[in-house]
Amino acid sequence: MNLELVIIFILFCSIISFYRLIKGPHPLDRIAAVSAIGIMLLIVLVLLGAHFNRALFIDVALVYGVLLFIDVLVMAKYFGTPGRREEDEA
Amino acid sequence: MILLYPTIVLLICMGLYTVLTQTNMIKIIIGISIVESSIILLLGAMAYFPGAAAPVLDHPFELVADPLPQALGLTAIVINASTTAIMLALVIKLHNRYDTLNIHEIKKLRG
Amino acid sequence: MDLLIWLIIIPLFTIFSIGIFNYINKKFVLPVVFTSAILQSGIAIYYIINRNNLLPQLYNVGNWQRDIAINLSIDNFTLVIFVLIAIMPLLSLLYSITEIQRKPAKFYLLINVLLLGASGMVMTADLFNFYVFFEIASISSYALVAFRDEDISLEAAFEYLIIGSIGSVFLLLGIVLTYQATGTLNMAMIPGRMAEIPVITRQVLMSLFIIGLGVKFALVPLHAWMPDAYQGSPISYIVLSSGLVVNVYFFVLVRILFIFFGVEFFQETIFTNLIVGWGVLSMLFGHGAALQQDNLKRLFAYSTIAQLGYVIIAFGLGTEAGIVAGSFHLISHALLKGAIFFTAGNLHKATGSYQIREMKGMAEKMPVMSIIFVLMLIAMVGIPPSNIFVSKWLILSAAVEAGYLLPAFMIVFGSFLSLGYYLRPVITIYTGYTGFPGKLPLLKFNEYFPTLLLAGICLIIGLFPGYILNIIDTAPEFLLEQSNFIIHILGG
Amino acid sequence: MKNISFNKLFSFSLVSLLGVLLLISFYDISNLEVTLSLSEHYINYGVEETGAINLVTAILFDYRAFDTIGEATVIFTAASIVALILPQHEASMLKTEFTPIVHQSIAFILPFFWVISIFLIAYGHLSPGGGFSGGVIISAMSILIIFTYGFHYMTRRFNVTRLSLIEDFGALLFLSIGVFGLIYGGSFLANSQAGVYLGNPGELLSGGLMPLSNLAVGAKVGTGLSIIFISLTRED
Amino acid sequence: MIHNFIVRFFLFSGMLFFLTTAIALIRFPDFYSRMHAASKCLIGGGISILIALIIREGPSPLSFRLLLLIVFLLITNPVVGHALSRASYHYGHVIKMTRDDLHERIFGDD
Repeated sequence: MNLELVIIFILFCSIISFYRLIKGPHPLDRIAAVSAIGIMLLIVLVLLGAHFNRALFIDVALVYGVLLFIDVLVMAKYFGTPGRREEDEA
Repeated sequence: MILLYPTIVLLICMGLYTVLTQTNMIKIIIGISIVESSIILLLGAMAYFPGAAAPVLDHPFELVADPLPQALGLTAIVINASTTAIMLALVIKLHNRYDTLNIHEIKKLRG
Repeated sequence: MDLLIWLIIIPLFTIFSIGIFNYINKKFVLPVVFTSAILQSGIAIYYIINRNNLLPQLYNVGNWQRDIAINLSIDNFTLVIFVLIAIMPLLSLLYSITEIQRKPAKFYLLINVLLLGASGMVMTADLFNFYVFFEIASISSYALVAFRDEDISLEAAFEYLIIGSIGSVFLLLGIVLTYQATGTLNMAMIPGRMAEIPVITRQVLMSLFIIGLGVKFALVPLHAWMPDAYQGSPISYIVLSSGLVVNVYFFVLVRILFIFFGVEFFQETIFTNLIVGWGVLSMLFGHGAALQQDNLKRLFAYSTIAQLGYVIIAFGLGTEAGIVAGSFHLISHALLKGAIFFTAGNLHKATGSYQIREMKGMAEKMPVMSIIFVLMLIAMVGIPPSNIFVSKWLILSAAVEAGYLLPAFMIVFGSFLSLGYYLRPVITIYTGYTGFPGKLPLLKFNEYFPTLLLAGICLIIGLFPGYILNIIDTAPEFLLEQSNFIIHILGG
Repeated sequence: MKNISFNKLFSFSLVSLLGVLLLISFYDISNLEVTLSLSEHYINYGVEETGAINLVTAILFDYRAFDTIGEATVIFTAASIVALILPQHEASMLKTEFTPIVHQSIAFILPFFWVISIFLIAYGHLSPGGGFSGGVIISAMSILIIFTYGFHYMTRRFNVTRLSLIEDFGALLFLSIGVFGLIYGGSFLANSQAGVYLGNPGELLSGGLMPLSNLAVGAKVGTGLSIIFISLTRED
Repeated sequence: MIHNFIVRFFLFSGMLFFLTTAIALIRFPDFYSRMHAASKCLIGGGISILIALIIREGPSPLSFRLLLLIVFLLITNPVVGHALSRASYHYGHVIKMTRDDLHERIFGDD
């Protein structure tokens, strides 16, 4: 199977997922969408590395995975603060 | 490629419009970040041309992307991050003093 | 001998090691800072004295060929700023010993960063390297405005930060577009390729540079940060800012405009008239706004804006006499404004406020300082034998020579306008004796010495303008003739 | 239409004018025939002149190392400014406590982060990475530690004073590399032009002093960003 | 032949998982089910494609790094999912359930 086709397909999926990022009624919905899109793009990076046969894309993907992990964790810590719901509704 | 430059111009305009019209300090900072990021996007766009390989020459390539804008972009990212950190520190300080994020209210409170 | 790189290495060493010295023993900080400041002044003076056999000088960082390396260069035009580098930082540091009581090590660090940025911006001949030094100077300015930790300082710092970031974004955009259009970052290689760019794009590039740098020296529509920032920041920083850094930004803008676009480009289009008109407008605006201020620091901030208007007129003429006159006014205004700010800080010790109405009867409390203050205010208007008189005379004659009669008239008119607001503090100081309030404030050596020294230098320049004119009279060679600069950087 | 104030209309027209001008100049510039002499030199001679196969690192740490030292100064200054503006207990952070699951897995994964950062710093001249990226990963570790184990756990081990000492030494190391070039190569920050043995391109120990300056910048950036982050998040 | 077939199978299953994720993110009604889709399907899709690439590549430094990436994703993604859903519970997203143990753990019996 041609790798370019897989890349295009995954990019298409990530564009579909953007709907939740823009619409998402709550920040946590958007964060879930961000983590989904992030991993899709990470896989796209890896596929590009395999397509061009260069290891450097995989190094980039590794670092990107690390930063994505930290991003989502920090946002989960911040947006899940207890008592925020009462503030929002008030 | 043909859509890239209009996108960059649109991003710059959006960021500047945010800075000019918003009164929330955090939103102003977000606007400035958008403009700065769009310039870094411009640097990335300048470096690439069709068929170019990434500038790590582990084996010889015919076409290599321009490495200079990428290095400049790295420098610009670092500088922007530093400026943003200082802005956020000032916002935290101002919020502690006045208990508001609205820049007009701060001016009014000080008189 | 290539001493110029040490103007970069010495402040860098000070910046990086000041934390270690502060950690070991706080007493080490002051000697280190002063040694580095004296060394920097010494290097600047060395270049001024030996200008005939050393200049122009070029330094390739990293020893690469001239066309790919980052070059540092000193030519005769750079000496305009070197005069200020030799004088201002040392006096400002001296004054700050008593003024800055809270976290002095951080203050010295930031001042050194500011100096590093200023000397780097002046010397570099590479466009992106210039942006890096520009940001270094800007970042330390933002922090120095916020240094006093009062409400007005923090708010002014935020305002300055927002306006300054927008400015630096425009500057970066200009630099990136210039790189894309010319394919090089070397300032000497750009002018040759600039001619191929369509005129509209060249004008867009030029406006990007003007906006980016104009924010920093408070060009009139972009001046809003300056009075607020000056109102909230320590005197030592204000002296360094209005005496050195603002002039550096202006200097760099002039160099970029003249070298990249060339005088012919201005004279062919309407830009000469536009720039001169802009200078007149900003001068009139500065004077007019200063008339309404009742805070001394704000008043002098608007006065600085107005005085830079004169400099813009002089450089906008684009003639040799105009450039010499503008450089002379840049130097003399910086020195005199520094002395005035020092005096205002000294008077502040008695009143505890910078409001003009609080200064009633000041002549009784501090007679000597008051007389000096009054003399300097009158000198600022341009009464002979002050140095401002000489520089305004030079600008006037240059404007008349170039055929700009209306701007010349406006310069005279602006001077009369400025008499209006300089006389107000004078009248307040010498009227309304309120009686002796108690203990006389005692001035320390490091507080009155910088004031007297700067005032003395101004007087000497006013009486013998030849000393400065000798230094700057060859400056136009490297500005009006692009080929001189290009040959100097790239070799024959 | 009532809600559109004069300010918004004015800003909108100003911004759209700028946009049109920028579009015109982008169009003009993209039509120019530009000779990229600087980049051509870097691409054609970069590997043999600097010994680094990653051209971006070659530019950052050899051709334009002067920019990099200025950039390092910017981060250094920003760290000390943020620590100056926000002294003890000025800022506080909203939070949800994490569970032991997160604590354990973070403890499991931190060594992995160390390995990545050291890999990025050491292979800076061979693969994408370098001092800046490695430093960012180091500071990301301090972010993770603060977020999971709390602010006090972090500052008990590494408080701001100690971190800024490390930062000072990293910066001084970079500066002394530059002065080494001045003494042996006749020019500040001279690396390959100072006659340093470059090694074979593609090996770990190649590129002259480049790995050393990567190390210095990595230590500096990591600690600097950590200081900025510690200052911005303080728990009461 | 069989080698090629296995690679195609894994690639195809990865694509399927990604498509499921994208559709689920749009269609699912509440946060927890979207969370379920986002974490589970990505682990499935991502790791299928990485395995396909490892098989396609054979033993080499590149496939070693891919293996490292798989280990990393396997450690981090569950943690992220756990932290996100816990944050959402603390915020106050509650779905209909017969018994809420976490509420008792946090707020006590009241």
